[in-house]
Amino acid sequence: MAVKNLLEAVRETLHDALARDERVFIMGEDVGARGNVFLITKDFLEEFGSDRILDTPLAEASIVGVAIGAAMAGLRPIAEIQFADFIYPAFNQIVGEAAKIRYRSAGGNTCPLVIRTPYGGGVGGALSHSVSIEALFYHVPGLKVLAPSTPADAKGLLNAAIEDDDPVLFLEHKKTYRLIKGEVPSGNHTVPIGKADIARAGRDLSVITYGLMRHFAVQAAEELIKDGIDVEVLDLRSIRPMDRDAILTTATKTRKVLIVHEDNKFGGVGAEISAIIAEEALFELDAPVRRLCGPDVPAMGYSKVYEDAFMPSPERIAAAMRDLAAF
Amino acid sequence: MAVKNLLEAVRETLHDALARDERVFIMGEDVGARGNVFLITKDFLEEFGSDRILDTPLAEASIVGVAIGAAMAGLRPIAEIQFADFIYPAFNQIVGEAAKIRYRSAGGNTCPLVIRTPYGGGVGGALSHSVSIEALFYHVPGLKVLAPSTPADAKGLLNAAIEDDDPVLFLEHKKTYRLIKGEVPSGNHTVPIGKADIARAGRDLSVITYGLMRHFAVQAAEELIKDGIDVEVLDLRSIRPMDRDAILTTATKTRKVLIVHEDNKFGGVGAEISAIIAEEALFELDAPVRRLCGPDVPAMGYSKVYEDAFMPSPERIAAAMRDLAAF
Amino acid sequence: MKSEPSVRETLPEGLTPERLRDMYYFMILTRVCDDRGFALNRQGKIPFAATCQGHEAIQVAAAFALRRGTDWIVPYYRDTCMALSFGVTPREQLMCLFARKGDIFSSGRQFPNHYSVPDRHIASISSIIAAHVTHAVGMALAHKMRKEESVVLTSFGEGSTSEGEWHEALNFAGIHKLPIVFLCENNEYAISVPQSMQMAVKNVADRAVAYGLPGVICDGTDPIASYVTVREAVERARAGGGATLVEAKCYRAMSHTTDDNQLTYRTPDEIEAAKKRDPVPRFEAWLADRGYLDERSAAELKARALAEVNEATDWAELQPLPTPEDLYTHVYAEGPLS
Amino acid sequence: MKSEPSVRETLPEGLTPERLRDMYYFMILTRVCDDRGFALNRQGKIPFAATCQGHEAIQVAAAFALRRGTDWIVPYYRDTCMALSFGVTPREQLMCLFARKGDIFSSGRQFPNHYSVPDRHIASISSIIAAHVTHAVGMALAHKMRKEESVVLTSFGEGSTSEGEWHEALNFAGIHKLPIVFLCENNEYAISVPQSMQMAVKNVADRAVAYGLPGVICDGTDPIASYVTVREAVERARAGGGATLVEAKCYRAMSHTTDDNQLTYRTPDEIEAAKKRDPVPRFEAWLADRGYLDERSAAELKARALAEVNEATDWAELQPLPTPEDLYTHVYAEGPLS
Ligand SMILES: Cc1ncc(C[n+]2csc(CCOP(=O)(O)OP(=O)(O)O)c2C)c(N)n1
Ligand SMILES: Cc1ncc(C[n+]2csc(CCOP(=O)(O)OP(=O)(O)O)c2C)c(N)n1
Ligand SMILES: [Mg+2]
Ligand SMILES: [Mg+2]
Repeated sequence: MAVKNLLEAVRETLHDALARDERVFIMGEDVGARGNVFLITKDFLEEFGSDRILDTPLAEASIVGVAIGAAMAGLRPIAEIQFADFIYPAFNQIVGEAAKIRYRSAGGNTCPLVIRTPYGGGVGGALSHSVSIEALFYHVPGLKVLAPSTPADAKGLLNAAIEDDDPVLFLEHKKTYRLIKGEVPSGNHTVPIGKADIARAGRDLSVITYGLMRHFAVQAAEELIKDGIDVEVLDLRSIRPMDRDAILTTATKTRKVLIVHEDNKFGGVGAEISAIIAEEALFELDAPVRRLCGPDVPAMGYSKVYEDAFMPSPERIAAAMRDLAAF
Repeated sequence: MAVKNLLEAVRETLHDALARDERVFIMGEDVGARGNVFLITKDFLEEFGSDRILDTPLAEASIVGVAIGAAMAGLRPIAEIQFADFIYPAFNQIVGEAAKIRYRSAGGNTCPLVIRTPYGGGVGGALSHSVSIEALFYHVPGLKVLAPSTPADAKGLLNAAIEDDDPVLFLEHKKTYRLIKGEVPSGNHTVPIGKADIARAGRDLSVITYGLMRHFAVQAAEELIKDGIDVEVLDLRSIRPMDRDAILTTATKTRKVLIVHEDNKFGGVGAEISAIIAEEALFELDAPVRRLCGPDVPAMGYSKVYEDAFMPSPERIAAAMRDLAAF
Repeated sequence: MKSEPSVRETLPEGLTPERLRDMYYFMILTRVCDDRGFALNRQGKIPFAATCQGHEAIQVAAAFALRRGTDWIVPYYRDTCMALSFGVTPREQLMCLFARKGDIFSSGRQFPNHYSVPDRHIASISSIIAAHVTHAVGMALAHKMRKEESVVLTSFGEGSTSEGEWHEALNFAGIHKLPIVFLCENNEYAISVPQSMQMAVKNVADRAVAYGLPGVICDGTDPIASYVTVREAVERARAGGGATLVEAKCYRAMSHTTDDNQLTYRTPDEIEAAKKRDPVPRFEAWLADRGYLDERSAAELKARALAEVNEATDWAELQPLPTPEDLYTHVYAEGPLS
Repeated sequence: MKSEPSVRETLPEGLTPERLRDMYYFMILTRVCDDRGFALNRQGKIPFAATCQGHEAIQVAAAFALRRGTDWIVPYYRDTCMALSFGVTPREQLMCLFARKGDIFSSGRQFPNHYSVPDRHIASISSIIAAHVTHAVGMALAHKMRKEESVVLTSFGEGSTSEGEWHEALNFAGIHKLPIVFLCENNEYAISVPQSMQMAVKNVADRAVAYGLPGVICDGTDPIASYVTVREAVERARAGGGATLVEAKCYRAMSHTTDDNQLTYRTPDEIEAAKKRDPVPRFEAWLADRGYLDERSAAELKARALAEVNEATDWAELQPLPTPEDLYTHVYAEGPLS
């Protein structure tokens, strides 16, 4: 298998989907001649033409709204929001419309739509190019929310999203684009939506996480094993639907759970993970369910000082692990 | 003290604020001649004039956006979103803008803004006039989210919101407007933001809830006391900031917690409440932290059958209480 | 009815005496359905109904100007007459009023008049104003990509044009010269808000230039003028000429819905005056004057409409309600998840 | 520089030879700051910078057309020259480039050029395109309610006019005849997307009619023409005549930001050709031709600008960074909560 970074994996997957399925097309800001601001769609315009690689006006609500209409008409649009921070103007179309089309029409209409967007910090994106948005969408029935962390999962889940008959929000952590490399199965590799992945098996405590933090957690775990502390790392991969079984299995296995995410703590995805455990496995635990998350401030700022102070680091994760292990 | 229903309490509070503070004005759809679709601003136009009772165009993003600008310029706008379902187009202005103005300008600019909106089901509002939106906003640092359940709290918290120097989302449960009556202190009564209220003191188990469900929970508790089961009901009133102390106090007091809300369960406000307990009071509990919530479907439908099937009822709450008490 | 000798004249392309009578029939059928909704609400049999009285002419004209089976409509909640004229049956209309399980639009989930009949080319909408307009644009984009002949017609009120999404939809359609007709049914009010507080322009059609589109105005209470105007826009779209913004001037003859009380914001005089613009009796007189319709057949058609709606009402009322289990259907293709 | 005999002519109201030289000074000061940003980025001293090269004329003109201390600006991220001409100092500009704790706009939280200086009547914006336009409208509404003389000027690019919020802002201002000027700096591109893929109209000003507003166009690379156009709009607003949409035609002379590469979407020829439209040397020549500026004083001003920016750069670089604790300030009036 070829080794690729996450950006290349996404690019290859989009390319093959366009080549494979004529119902698939891409629309978004600067996806054409510019080839997307991260160069994910570089050269697509030449290969697939302006009908299928659509440079849209600067208007997110219509990027999603027009894609919804095309999906209702039988196409498989892949809409891009240039940065997750700019998905807010499309919130009505995603939450009020896409998520409810199948339900409100009792199955008469469907909305097989993929919305891709880069999210997260650590790349100097400042206050308005660093946000995590999963907690603003994972509560919404009718939507699926994916956050792959490895190139192989990015490919497998993106293929699954494109084949899915319902709207999928596909979150790509900016920091993983070039930082994270890995083997990527060739061909139409898919990963089932809703299944978590054990990034590292361990006995002493469980970290439940997703996205960039999966890698920081594994890194921290490799530190702790030197002291004989054996950490299991569960990567959710899919945030909605969420793999309850995998969560309960690891929680009851190690009896100690640390939830890690970059997004703000209060009302974040970690809250639901913790609540599932508190509801189903409370008496299997030897320690409180802890959460290590971004602080409850509006955003990480432009200065690297703010970014470093905001984002959980391998060091901070390792410290939290030691703490919990010692409980 | 005069007995009023919740709608009258909101109306009186808005009226007195307009009369008291010339910086206060109201803007929204049909708030003028129509006096709001629930008649909350009835006759305000005549009394305060079209400068301060502003019938806006049908455009929620600008209702909030223009109000933000007026707030930045020193006024105290009270923006109305006619139904919570229609706040989605204003999501960018609320989450991307209002919540971050103080932070992004390091205190240079502020946004003392109140956004009022009727939410919730039980009034035949069908798929697009019944939604609960608290979980879509309570995760956002920089915002405050209030959900009063009694006429007195509606007045006290609305006054606090108007005096607050930061943006406040003020949620009024439609079903409580005429159903819920109670004594309302006269004058400029305020209730501190961030303090929960013990709606009913009890020994055997705690229900943590807010909004309409506070009343259903108390009703259910009065049933259970007949069988000697003594339930404590905690009404959060303020969802962000959330009263952690009150949550932990009741949890450790009764050692059994049932969380009740109308909003969908997965990723709802109940998740954070449960996570706070699992993090801080896990070993004080004699039972799992349970959640009784709306099911994870996109909405309650128009047919009363759907509404009844969706909304937690006093009966269902009582059953869940008995269940937990027997654990 | 006037007793002048009947005048024959050449009819606009696409219209025949037969079709004129059909248009008239759908207008009165709609009127009976509309009154029935409000009556059932007063009887406490249904909690809510909306009206299209005053809009019938433009709506039937729009439906007749389209090619059934080829073109699509993405109507809004006020388009009862457009829907009935485009294939929705009185039984289906009454089923949504009664919110029965068998309601084909939403199985009793949405408010009445939120149509969805894909096999008859009617797309689903929500109650969120203007949100469907970008969807209509996306459907037109799909038709263009697939080189299909289909034209999409989407409708909305004048208040809806204030929404940002409306702007984005027209801008997108203008750039890509999409086969779509934007139909604004301007009834002068958005619930209680008059047009003068909604926009600083006299005509919604004046907004078309901002998108490089033709903007045309018609008397939305005149079915013939409306038909000619919409048909021209439809055929321009089909011929590759791109989108048109059509503004049909009409009037909402009743309160916004059964939940509203128009007397809080408009005078009895204004309401009285508007009655003169009622499209139904005016079209009946027009047809009679020209000998397309005699009193007897008019009476027959009215009787038939009433009978149809009565039958549909009795039938629909007896249909089963949804069950609590139905709450969980159609969440995802795989069913409910999580 | 051409050596024709100098021509004197009457200057537009509000302009004096003194102020012309000031305008010129702010243009070159901006140019030095702009180049400095890109240079510091290349040196790896700052991660990001945006440019306003090609926009200096309209920006300085807009600032000079306003009444300092009375009027407000709500500029966008490309308005370095407007900001410097409206009271922002080179030190403040460099502090935001270096993201220092003492950056008065955001204490190093926002990208550069996200100005916020309330006491100098400059309001805060985010990076979310067009979101600030409704805020500017709300500020103008507040000024009107309080019967103040203040006019608000807000600016944005041509791409920003595609956003729904932009539409809602202009619609609101049109209805209420608010004292505001909407300034579109049309540089033909939104990052890589040319105007032709952004809208179906030739001029953004053509969109004004949709809101009942006058729409005017000026050569945004000519400071005098720009000044006259903006000033007329400002004074109309102040006199109660309501809003104006001003379109200033200009060109973005460099890549969108230091993160962009314009060669992926425009040809070297196009970029070369655009250099001829550079406002700075053209204004210098115009001033010289008319005897407002001789070579010596031009050289002096350039030296002064360079010295100012050098001083500001050295000073700002030495200022302290934010501390990790600063992450928690200004969340709420009461501090961080929950
Ligand atoms: C986004 C949104 N905001 C508000 C409403 C509430 N509402 C329903 S209909 C209506 C007025 C619509 O007026 P117009 O567009 O002119 O259509 P008309 O009803 O007059 O035919 C309003 C404000 C809504 N349904 N959706
Ligand atoms: C809502 C939103 N969408 C996308 C972006 C990313 N973005 C930043 S600048 C820009 C182009 C803006 O073009 P224009 O409005 O013409 O202004 P210009 O940069 O050309 O001066 C885009 C797409 C953003 N900042 N905000
Ligand atoms: Mg209307
Ligand atoms: Mg531009």
